Parts: sequence; C-alpha cells; structure tokens
Amino acid sequence: MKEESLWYIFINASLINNFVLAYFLGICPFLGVSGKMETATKMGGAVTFVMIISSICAFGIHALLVAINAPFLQLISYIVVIASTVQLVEMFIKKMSPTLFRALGIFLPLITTNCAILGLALFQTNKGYGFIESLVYALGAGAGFTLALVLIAGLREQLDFAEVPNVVKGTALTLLVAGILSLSFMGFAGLGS
Amino acid sequence: MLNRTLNISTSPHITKGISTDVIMRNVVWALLPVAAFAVYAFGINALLVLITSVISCVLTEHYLCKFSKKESTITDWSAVITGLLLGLTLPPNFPLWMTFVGGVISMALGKFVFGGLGYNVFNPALVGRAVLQAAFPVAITTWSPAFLANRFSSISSSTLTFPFMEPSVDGMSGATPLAAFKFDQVATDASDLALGLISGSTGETCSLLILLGGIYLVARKMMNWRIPVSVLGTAFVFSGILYLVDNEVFPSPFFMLFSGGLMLGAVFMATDMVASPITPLGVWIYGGIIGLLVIVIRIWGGLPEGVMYAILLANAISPHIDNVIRPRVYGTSKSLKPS
Amino acid sequence: MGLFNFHRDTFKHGIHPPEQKRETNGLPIRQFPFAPVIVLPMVQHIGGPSEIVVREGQEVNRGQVLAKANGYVSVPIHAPVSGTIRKISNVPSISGKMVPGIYLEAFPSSSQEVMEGTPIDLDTATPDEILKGIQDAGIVGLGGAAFPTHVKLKVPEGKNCEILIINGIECEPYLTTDHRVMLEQADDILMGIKYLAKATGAKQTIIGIEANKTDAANHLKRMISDGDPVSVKVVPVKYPQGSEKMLITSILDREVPSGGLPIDVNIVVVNVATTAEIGRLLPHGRGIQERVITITGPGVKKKGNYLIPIGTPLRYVLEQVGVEENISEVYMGGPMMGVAVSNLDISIVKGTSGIVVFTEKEVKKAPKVYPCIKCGACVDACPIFLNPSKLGILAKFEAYDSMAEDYHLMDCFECGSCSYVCPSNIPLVQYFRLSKSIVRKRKQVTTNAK
Amino acid sequence: MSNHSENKNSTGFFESLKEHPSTDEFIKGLWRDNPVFVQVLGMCPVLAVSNTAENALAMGLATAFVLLMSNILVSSLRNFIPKQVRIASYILIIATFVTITDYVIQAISVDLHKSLGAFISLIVVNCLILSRAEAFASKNTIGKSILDALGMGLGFTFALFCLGAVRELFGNGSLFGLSLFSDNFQEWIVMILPAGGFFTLAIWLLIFNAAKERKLKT
Amino acid sequence: MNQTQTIHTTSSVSSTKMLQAMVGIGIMCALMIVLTFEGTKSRIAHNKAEALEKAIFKVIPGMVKKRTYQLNENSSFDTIRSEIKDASLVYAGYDENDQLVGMAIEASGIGFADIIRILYGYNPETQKIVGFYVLESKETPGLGDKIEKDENFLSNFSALDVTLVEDLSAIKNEIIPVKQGAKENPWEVDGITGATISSRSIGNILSESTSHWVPLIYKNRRSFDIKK
Ligand SMILES: Cc1cc2nc3c(=O)[nH]c(=O)nc-3n(C[C@H](O)[C@@H](O)[C@H](O)COP(=O)(O)O)c2cc1C
Ligand SMILES: Cc1cc2nc3c(=O)[nH]c(=O)nc-3n(C[C@H](O)[C@H](O)[C@H](O)COP(=O)(O)O)c2cc1C
Ligand SMILES: Cc1cc2nc3c(=O)[nH]c(=O)nc-3n(C[C@H](O)[C@H](O)[C@H](O)COP(=O)(O)O)c2cc1C
Ligand SMILES: Cc1cc2nc3c(=O)[nH]c(=O)nc-3n(C[C@H](O)[C@H](O)[C@H](O)CO)c2cc1C
Ligand code: SF4
Ligand code: SF4
Ligand code: SF4
Ligand code: SF4
Ligand code: FES
Repeated sequence: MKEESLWYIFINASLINNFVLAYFLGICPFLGVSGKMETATKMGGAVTFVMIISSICAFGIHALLVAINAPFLQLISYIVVIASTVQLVEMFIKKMSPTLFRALGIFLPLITTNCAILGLALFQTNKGYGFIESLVYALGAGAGFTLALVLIAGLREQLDFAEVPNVVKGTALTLLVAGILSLSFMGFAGLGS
Repeated sequence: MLNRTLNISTSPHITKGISTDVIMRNVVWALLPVAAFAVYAFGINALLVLITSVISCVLTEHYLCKFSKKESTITDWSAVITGLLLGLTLPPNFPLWMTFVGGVISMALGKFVFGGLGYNVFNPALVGRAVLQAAFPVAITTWSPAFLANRFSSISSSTLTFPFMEPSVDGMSGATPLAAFKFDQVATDASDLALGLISGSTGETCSLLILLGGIYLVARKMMNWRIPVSVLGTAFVFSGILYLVDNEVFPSPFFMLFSGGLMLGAVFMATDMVASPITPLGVWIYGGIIGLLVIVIRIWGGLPEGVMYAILLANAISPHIDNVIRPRVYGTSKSLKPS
Repeated sequence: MGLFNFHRDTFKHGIHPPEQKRETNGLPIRQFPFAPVIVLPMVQHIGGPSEIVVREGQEVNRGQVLAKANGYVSVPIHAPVSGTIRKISNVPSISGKMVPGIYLEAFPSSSQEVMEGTPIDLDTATPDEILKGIQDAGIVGLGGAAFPTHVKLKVPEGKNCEILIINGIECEPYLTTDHRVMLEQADDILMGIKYLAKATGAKQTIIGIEANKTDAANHLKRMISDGDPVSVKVVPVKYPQGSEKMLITSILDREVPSGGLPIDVNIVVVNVATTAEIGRLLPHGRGIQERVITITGPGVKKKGNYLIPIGTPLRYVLEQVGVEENISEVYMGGPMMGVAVSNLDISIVKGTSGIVVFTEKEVKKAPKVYPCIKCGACVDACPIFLNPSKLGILAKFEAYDSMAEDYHLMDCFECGSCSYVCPSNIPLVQYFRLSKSIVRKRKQVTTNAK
Repeated sequence: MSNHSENKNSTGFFESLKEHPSTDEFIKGLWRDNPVFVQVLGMCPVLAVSNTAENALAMGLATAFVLLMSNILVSSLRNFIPKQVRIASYILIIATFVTITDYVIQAISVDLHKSLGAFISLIVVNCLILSRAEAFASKNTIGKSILDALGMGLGFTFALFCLGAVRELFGNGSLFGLSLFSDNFQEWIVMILPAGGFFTLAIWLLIFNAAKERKLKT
Repeated sequence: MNQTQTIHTTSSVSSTKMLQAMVGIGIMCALMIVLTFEGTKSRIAHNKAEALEKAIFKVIPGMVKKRTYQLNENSSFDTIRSEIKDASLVYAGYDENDQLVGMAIEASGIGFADIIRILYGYNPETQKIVGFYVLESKETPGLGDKIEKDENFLSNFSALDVTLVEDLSAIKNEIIPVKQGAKENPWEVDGITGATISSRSIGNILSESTSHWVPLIYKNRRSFDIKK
C-alpha cells in the first residue's frame, strides 16, 4: 500500500483541503480577525504554532490511550491537555521572549479551544499519521490557515474602500469572498496525484 | 461677450480625452473578431451562447442598479465585456439557461456585491465561470468539435435544454487538446491550435485573432502590455524548461501557449485592470504568478486547464502585491513600509 | 518604467499634452496700452501683504513705491503708471476673496518716464546688498509661484549653493512668455545671471530649455561669452519638466528630498523671466512695473505676447485683445496649473504668466466621472511616483490620515498629470488639494493642542 | 427582556408570547437572537455539515442535546463551582456530553456517524455552548436554563436546517433524500461543495440584513 | 474565552474548594462516560462489524463466512481473531462448503479531492478481481462519486484480469486505466467521462495494490483453506 508522501500531506492540508476554505474549521477567528492584514498575519502565526503543539500532544495522548485501551477518554484528554500545554507554552514564551509574546500572546487564549486546533488533532488521529507525518500535517494546516486568512485580509482591506451595498456589508461580504476564494482553491485539486 | 457668466473648473483644464467608456467600447471591438470566428467555427450554438451571456449580464447590471436605486451603469459598456468574455469561455453548446445563470452570477456575485465597476476584487466573468464550473462540471466540459457540417443549420438539443434540466449529450463530443494531452498523451499540432482548428470553449480556439485584438488595444494604450507578456512569457519559459528536462513527459511550450484558455485569459482576462495590481513591477509579478500557476495546475494538478483558477488566485493576491510593491517616492530614500 | 530604462536627460513619468504654442511663439513682445484705472492688490506674492505708504488723492510717479515690504518675506509694490491714487480699499483677487488694494488712475497723456532708485553695482555690491536690491525691486518668482526671490536666494547657514539653474522650460501648453523673453531679453538674462551667481555664490549656471525652443537655446548659446560659467541644457519636451524638482533631476540627476528644497541638494532654481527682470532692474535700482504675458487660447482674437503693466484689470486686457462670442472659461496661467477666474474685475499680478481663454468647444460639459478602474495611467504619469489612484479612493472615503501617513500625500505638488490622464475623469488634484489643506489643518490643531 | 414589549400596536402572536418572560427565554433564541443568523456563533458545523437537510438536522439536534444537558448541569452546579475553575469545569462537562453523544450516534447508525465525521466531536469547542453556559446557565435557575437551551438549540437547529435544506434542494434536487423534481433535474453541485456553504450562509445573512434594514426604515 | 486569567488568578482562599469541585465534576463525568461507553460498546462493535462484513460481502460474491488474516514477516499469513486495525490485514471469504471464494483487500491512494480508500475482492482460483467497494472518498458528489455508483464503471470489476506470470513473481499485465469506451483487454479499467481523474485513481490504486498483494496471496493460497 502506497504511503502518502510528506509533500502530498503538506499540499493537501494547505491547498487542496484547506482547513478554512474546504473544511470550514476555524471560521470564528477567520471572520473575526481577517479585517486587518497585521492581525491576520499574527493570528496565522499563532494558529500554526498552536497546531504544531497540539499535533504533538495529540500524537502522545493517542499512543497512551491505545496503550491503556481507553478510547473513550480521547476527546476529553485532547481538549484538556492541549489547552493546558498551550497555556504552559504561553507562560514560557512570556518569560523567554516578551516580543514574541506581544506578537502572538493575545491570540493564544482565543484559539486554544478552537475547532481548527481540535479538528487537526482528531483528523491526524483518524488518518493514522505517524509522528513526522503529523507534524507536517500540522504545518500544512497552519500554513493553509494563514494563507487563507492573509488573502482574505488583503481583500477585505481593499473592500473597506469600496462602495459595497449596505445589505452586503459585514459578515456576508466576508463569506462571499471566502466562497469565491474557496472556488479558486479548487484549482489545486488533484495536485500531486 | 465679457458679460457672460464664466464657468469655473479646477485645473487641469485639459484632459487626454480617452474616457472609461471609450476604453470599454474598444475592448468590445477587439473582442468582436474573436467572437465572429467563434460563430464561424461553432455555428449557431455559439452565437446563441454569446448573445445570451451578453444579454444576461447587461440585464442583470441594469436591474441591480435599479434595485439599489442607482443610475443604470450599463452605458459604460463594461457589462458587455463581461458578457462577451463569459460567453467566450463557455463550451459552444452550453445550455442557454446555464449561460444565463452564469451571467447573473458574474454581475451579481462578481461585481455588484463589491460595489460595481472598479471595486470588484475578482474578475467578474471568471467568478461567473468558476461558479458554473463548480455547479455544472459535466456540462461545462462537454465540448463539440469545430467546423461541423451542419453547424449553421441545426441547434444542438443541449443548447436548448429546458431551464433547470440536465442537458442531454448529443453523442457528438470532442476532447480538447489539453484533455487529450493530459489523459491520453496525444499532442495536437501547434499550427492547428493557433488557427483554431480544434474543439474547446467558444473563444479559445483562434489564438491569432485574440493576439490581434490585444495588439490593437495595446497600440491604443488601452491595455497594459506587461500583463500578457509576463503571463505568456512565464508560461512559455517554465514549460520550456520542463520540456527541455524531459520532452517525453512534458508538452512543448508552444502547445502550452496556444492550447486551452491561456491566450484568451492572458490577453483579455488577466488584463482586467480592476482586479490586477497597479504598479508596473507589481504587474510583472502578477503576470508571473498566473503563468506559473497555469503550468503547475496543467501539469501536476488534477484538472486539464487552470487559467481561470490561476487568474482568480492572482486576483486575490493583487491587493498584497500593491501593498508590498510601492515605488520609491521621489525624494525619499525608501518607500514607506507597507502597513 | 519597465525593464529597460534609457532615460537620460529627463525625469521619469510625466505626460505629453498637446503643446499649442505655434500661434504665439513667433510673435514678438508688444507693449500693452495703459488701462484708465489700474487695480493693485497688496497680496501678489507669498508672504506678508505689502504695507501701503500712499494716501488717497496722492499723485504718484511711475516706479514710485506705493507699498513697502512688510517683513522679510514680503516685497514692495511700485506704481506701474504715473497717476492719482483714487481709492484705497479692498479689491477682488483671484482667490475670490477681497484683499486690501489700491485704485490708481493713470494720467492720460503722461510720458511715463520711469523713476530710478539706487543702482546696485554688480562689481562692488555684496551678496546681501544684491538680495536687498532684489527685494527693493519688488521681485517675486515670475514662474508662477510668486515667492519672494530674495528669500529663496538666501542660502541658509551651513548650506552651499553650487549650481544655479535658470528655468526656461515653460512646459505649460499654450504659454510662450519665457520663450519670447529668452529670444528678446538675452542680455538682461545674462546680466541677471551674474547678479544671481554673485548673490548665491554659485560656481556654475545652467539654463534649462525644452527641446521645442531650440531657437531660444541657440540664441542664448551665441550670446554667452566664452569663459562664462554659464551653459545651456536642452531637455526633452515633457510636462512638468518646468517644475524645479523635475528639472533638477533632468539636468543633474539629483533628487530634492521629500519635504526639502533645492538648496538641500546645493541648487537654486530661478525662472528666466525673473532673471531677466533682475538683470534689467537692478543696474538702475528700479522696481518691477510690468511683465510679459502670453494671451492666447481659442477664445482670443488677437493672440500674442504682451508687456502688460501689473494691475491692469483682466476685463480691460480681454477687451483690448478681443474675445470670441462663446467663451466659457478664462485661466490665469496655463491650462494645466492655471486657475479659472470667475470675475473679470481682478487684475494682472506679478505671478501671472499667461491668460488662456477657452470657448465652449474646449470645455467639455461636465465630463462623466466613473469610479476608478485602477488602470494605472495616473501611476504611470505621476512624476513623484505617488499612487494617485489609491490616494483618490482614500480621499473619496475621507481617510486623510492614511493618505498622509501611508501614501505620501504631502509630496504631491499638484501638477495635475494624474487628472490629465485619468479616463474616469476623477478630479484627483482637486481631491489632493482639499486633502492637503485638511491634513495641514489637523496638524495645526494637534500642534496647537500641545 | 421585557423591554421589547413596548412594541404596542402590533400585538401579533409572537409579541404576545414575548410578554411572558419565560416564553421569551425560549423565543429569543429561535429568531431575535438566533445564534447563527444574528450572533454568528458556531459557524463551523453550520457550514460543514449542512450539505444535506438530514445531516444538518442531526447535527443541530446533537448540538441542542449537548447544549441542553450542559446547561442543566452547569445551572444546577452553579453554586458549587468556584469562579476560578468554572470555564475548565464547563469544558469538562461539555466534553463529557459530546463523548456521550458521539457514542450514542455510533450506536444508532454508523452511516450517520460517518457523514457527520469529526464534527460531532467538534461540538466541544462550539462557541455557542460555552457562551450559553457562561453567559446564561451559570447565572440562572435550572428552569430558565432549560428554556434558554431549548430556544438556542432549536434556533441553531433551525438555522442549520435552513442551510441544509437549500443546499440539498439545489445541490441534489431532494429534501431528506426524497427527490422533489423530475429525473432530469440538473443538480447545482456547487451547492454541496464548500463554496456553496459560504454562499448559502451569506445569502441567508443578506436576507436577514435586508429584513432588518426594511424594519429600520418603516 | 478567558479561562487563562481565571486559572492564573487563583486566590488561595478556596483552593481546596476548587480541588473538590474539579475532582467532583471529574468523577461524575468519568462515570457518565464510562457508563455510556459500556452501554453502547457491544452495539457499536456490532454495527461496525456489520458494516465491514457488508463491504466484504459486496466484493466477494457468494461468500457466507469470513476469516481475517495478517501478513507476517516471512511473507505468509496467520489467522487472527481480534480485529485490530492494520494495513497488513486481508479477509478470506468462504461459501457454504467452506470453500475459499475470494480474498478481500483494502487499498488506498490519492484521488481528486483527498485520499480514496477502497476494498476489492480477488479470486485466486480464477486469478481475477471479482468485486469492488469504496470505503471512503471525498470525491465531488455527482461527479467523482460516480466511482461508487456508475454501473458501467462498476462492471469493470466483475472480472478484471490479474493473472500472474509463470514464475508467480509478478502480474502478467498490470491493471491500467483507459478512457471511457476504450477498454479492449481484460486487464483495463474503463474510465468515466467527467470523472476521469477519480476513475483513473481507482485504476492506479488497484494496479499498485494488486502487484503487491496478488503474488503473495496466490503463493500462499493453500494457507487460507479451512482444514476440515
Ligand atoms: C480564459 C479561460 C480560462 C479557463 N479556465 C479554465 C480553468 O481554470 N479550468 C478549466 O477546467 N477550464 C478552463 N477553461 C476552459 C478550458 O480551457 C477548457 O476549454 C479546457 O480545454 C479544459 O477542458 P477539459 O476540462 O474538458 O479538459 C478556461 C477557458 C478560458 C477561455
Ligand atoms: C508642475 C509645475 C510646473 C512648473 N513649470 C514651470 C515652468 O514651466 N517654468 C518655470 O519657470 N517654472 C515652473 N514651475 C515653477 C518651478 O518649480 C520653480 O518654482 C520656478 O522655476 C522657480 O523660479 P521662480 O521662483 O523664479 O519662479 C513649475 C512648478 C510646478 C509645480
Ligand atoms: C467542481 C468540480 C469538481 C470536480 N470533481 C471531480 C471529481 O470528483 N473527480 C474527477 O475525476 N474529476 C473532477 N473534476 C474534474 C473535471 O470534471 C475534469 O475536467 C474531468 O475529470 C476531466 O474528465 P473528461 O476528460 O472526461 O472531461 C471536477 C471538476 C470540477 C470543476
Ligand atoms: C483590457 C480589459 C480587459 C477586461 N477584462 C475583463 C474580464 O476579463 N472580465 C470582466 O468581467 N471584465 C473585463 N473588463 C471590463 C471591466 O474592467 C470589468 O467589467 C470590471 O472588472 C468591472 O468592474 C476588461 C476591461 C479591459 C479594459
Ligand atoms: S498632481 Fe500630485 S499626484 Fe497627481 S501627478 Fe502631480 S504630483 Fe502626482
Ligand atoms: S487614472 Fe483614474 S481610473 Fe486610472 S487608476 Fe488613476 S484614478 Fe483610477
Ligand atoms: S465550535 Fe468549531 S467545531 Fe464547533 S463550531 Fe465553532 S468552531 Fe467549530
Ligand atoms: S467562543 Fe470565544 S472565539 Fe468563539 S465566538 Fe465566543 S468568544 Fe469568540
Ligand atoms: S465555529 Fe468558531 S472557529 Fe469554528
């Protein structure tokens, strides 16, 4: 049986099955912070970062749960462990690099229990990825999330200065742009096959 | 004489005199030969598709303006361009009801929601086509061959499909050169491609006429020549390198250039200035991205053609290009950092 | 500008409006008759208004000082004609506002001898004496800005003027004033250069002339005596070549820093007509009373280059040259930067370089304004490399702060190239003028608050 | 909440219900404070599993169930849970009910579980549930919390159904798997694709916006 | 979502109370989960087994009974009883007379939208693929998902030739996908117009998987016999 190449895992998670545009994960932060380029970039960085952490956590927890044969604890332990690890890391960053903390810090509490993060953990477990594969998957998902966020932010900044009809303004416009972007990302389908 | 009330206006008091509606009208003139060849090659079906899409775009624009209590903007001719280009990217015997839906989507979703002319962040015609392609993928990849003997006498039954119904397949269908290459490794002769002796979308067959239209617009300074040059150049160079690496696997760069929608896309659709960057350097980058994406999607992607997706993706990137690429302002040591 | 850039003798971007100079560039300068009443506003220059030193009913001689400079950044005003001060009251000005001024009734058949003052001797005068002489002569920039020339010529401490550039470009369509001055007043120009060089300490002088005035260039070249550190540089025809920033770039490939002045790159730029005036007036200690003005445009019957007394009412000028039935707009200055006047009772001032009259045919009936289609024509035209498209959109949405902070609004010098090329007929320069004044006001408010 | 009763002349059915404070807890979630259309909460499942009416309804009911149970538990324990650990306990409680729901659905039908996928588990992080626990249940009596959960849960289900029905109708020509049109109906595949989710939700929001604007004008 | 602050601003006053609360809730939750898990366990296991069985029945016509085998290190097969999820499992199907009627093998590969997982049946007697079933795919509904429904496409797999070469080391003619209507040989997979990519993926997945498994299974075909 052919293994998926790491390259394909990355492309798949970032472009073909983009977490935001194809899986609808992380829509809340997506709608919330995609208005400004600067926050979008930072949020993207923070999400990628947390995804990597949660991917590592999930890998470890899953191995443990298989060992003690307690699959029913999966969801609870994922969410608890991921949330607390992110908090530990947050405190660690706060100590080690105040600049990095200032850049990403305010976003971390917002996303620890976000569905994109938990979704990543669940998907990688479902797909049965190994450690390296999980990491690449997390990296791809984070990159894809950031890409989608940053693209939308640029478009929204431009649309701040457009004569958008009143009824369309706001969330509806963002969703429409996201829809068109989602269609455009369909061009990547089948890449790597 | 000296007792007349004088007008006052602000300087400058003279202008170059080419106004937006003139530009748009000229784009229509430049597209007409392409459309005419399409009708010649595909017959009455193509004519109906083109007419339907233009009517649908213009009507939609008119009624949307009316609905939002604005003055109708159809006099600026841009809706006609959108309609023509949408029609030209559709298969010749595409059902008319779908064509009409495409026109409505182009104008409503591609243009109106963003605030109309000048504000759309994506190319409206391609938004329409992208939605059609995702909605009706089978109908939009059902091609009829060019130069059928009865093309002027009979209307295909799929063209006249009853609204909301599935078109029937007439039994006559041709594979496009790109699909033939991708799935069967059959390359089509480049000269046949250039002259349009192939099947494909209504407007993508005769590259020479498309180029002529482009040259006319460039000569009249109504189009940014850098865009087609960079798109086609990048696509040519990139596919040329691949071809040199392995000419068994990769098609020749000429085949790449003249097949599919690349020519029409590069000359008439990537050049829609509204959704492309504004600075010369930005435009080179934009064109380069389109060229690269087209080749990547065509060669490594699942779909045989990627011009539409490449242009839409580049449209999405262009605000960033404009944000990053800012010419150094006269008398400053560096341009302000992009915010 | 693309990949290949062979620009040598000129700046990048800019536009090529039709020149329209044929009809007047061959016509010699002619003296204009005196108007029965001359109206002299006290605000003819940038800086403090001149202070009136005469009273109503007083008889004055041509060349006599009527108003003295009010501070350093100000100049005196001289009587352009012998006559009687009829009234001292507010007079209309081009801005539409009423400003303090003098009504001077000319003596009907006066000889119009010109009064002489203290001559400034080129050989013995110190630079400061020359500057004082220039101020006393009432000279301001005749290139259009009307900034007191002596202020500009004063090289600030710690700076140094290497090169003097004489601006004979006249890139505005229709205008031929400087062209005729260069052909007919070469001696005055060369004399003026000597004064200027001495005043600024410049080692070298370059006269910049556009390629459509090669006759003037050749004439000046012939007139320059060997060994003089003066040269003539012919540069390509392009608007706004005449702007000092562009001219400095074209000739010397230097860039005036944003927010700075030519002296920051060791250069001073003076218009040819200003130079000629200095060369003519200083040796006699006279004051400026008249200037060369091109009166042209499709609405004018007797087009030409006229020597017109300052203060001549516009109505009188137009009556003398005759205008067509269907005139529509009258501009003080050229069609690119000139101001449309609404009131013919305003008068010719020192800064007036031309009068252009358009008929209904040239003035399009309110061209339809479309939204910006991001065609980039304005970006390709702006000689300062701004992004007028973005600035225009921001102005429309009143994002003035972003215009100034992110998009260099304050560097726009209102040349109008962007509006000229815009196919959507967006009044870009007008937007920018307004935005700049709002930004300035806001800045003032914040500094005041501090 | 009763400040809405100032709406005098139009005492329709809904208005008369609003007069009654406890019915208001229920009604508000259905329409006025609809979690999806008005508060824009919990968008992910709304978009992801609304490609058929059946999935949408199942997901909506599952969410409503978790919401109801966690509201009950949170509100009954509200005096027992210290402030500092309340969010952690809420998450624990919610996660428990989600796990339970997950197993129950698996026990009912493997196929349904397959088509809802990981989104059942993702109910844990649904903003809606946590925000109701925090904003309502922790401060109100069990009775009110139940009404609130029912209203919000049904409002959520209703919104999901609105999306799912439209998407299935266009995308598949059917409703709950029953074909509604003739055999030749052309499906609009885009509607079942992710982009269709974005578009459909946007259009519902447009409709809500337009209705609101209309109301403001009159 | 401000549990960060709340957790860190712990006041010393109530730390025992907090502990009590958390432990209490934890125990309660654990209890509920375990109860549900135990209560639904057999039902879920049954459901899953039924689903798998159904799939295997679909790909091995005529089977009534199955056994699971695992590939071991020395390239032969062991019977196993407990169902662990592993890539090295194959299922043997038998008819009423305990006669081997086919093997069911899982395979996966990259499709148009994501990974496609399939199950196919192989009959060592006839050396043919005898059945095919899609376990999981995200292909476009109405288009790519024709690989699950299209009659013409599915008929490819009633007798797809995978005969081995003489020395049993490899398949004589590897399976290849061709475009719709172009099938000429018994080892070709006829594609679907409009879903060329998905249908080709199936061909490729089969081709790859069969070249791995078919020689192995064929060589060991005797080890699947039920000893009477
Ligand atoms: C400007 C333009 C852009 C197009 N973009 C796409 C595209 O992105 N994807 C696509 O499948 N077809 C696109 N088409 C249509 C294709 O070129 C089509 O004719 C092509 O040959 C693919 O056909 P197939 O999908 O049957 O192989 C486009 C056509 C034009 C004129
Ligand atoms: C757009 C623009 C165009 C100008 N064109 C001319 C010109 O053609 N001739 C000229 O003498 N000055 C022109 N100027 C003014 C010059 O920049 C400069 O102020 C002048 O040459 C200085 O000389 P002055 O102070 O003696 O007038 C222009 C300025 C601007 C902003
Ligand atoms: C929205 C959309 C979804 C598609 N989904 C699939 C798919 O699931 N499987 C597939 O093989 N091709 C899919 N395609 C690809 C096109 O249908 C492609 O043109 C086709 O596979 C080429 O086959 P043909 O050569 O028979 O036309 C999709 C295309 C679009 C636009
Ligand atoms: C050179 C040129 C190319 C254009 N290409 C397109 C196009 O591809 N699609 C389209 O909808 N409109 C096109 N237009 C028309 C117009 O720019 C378009 O309707 C605007 O995007 C609407 O805001 C084009 C116009 C010009 C001048
Ligand atoms: S007016 Fe200002 S923005 Fe426009 S071209 Fe001139 S300098 Fe540039
Ligand atoms: S020239 Fe006018 S239409 Fe073109 S980009 Fe500039 S402002 Fe926009
Ligand atoms: S909570 Fe997520 S899974 Fe649930 S809807 Fe919100 S973001 Fe998603
Ligand atoms: S739960 Fe948190 S992230 Fe989600 S909507 Fe509420 S506040 Fe925002
Ligand atoms: S619903 Fe909130 S991020 Fe997904």
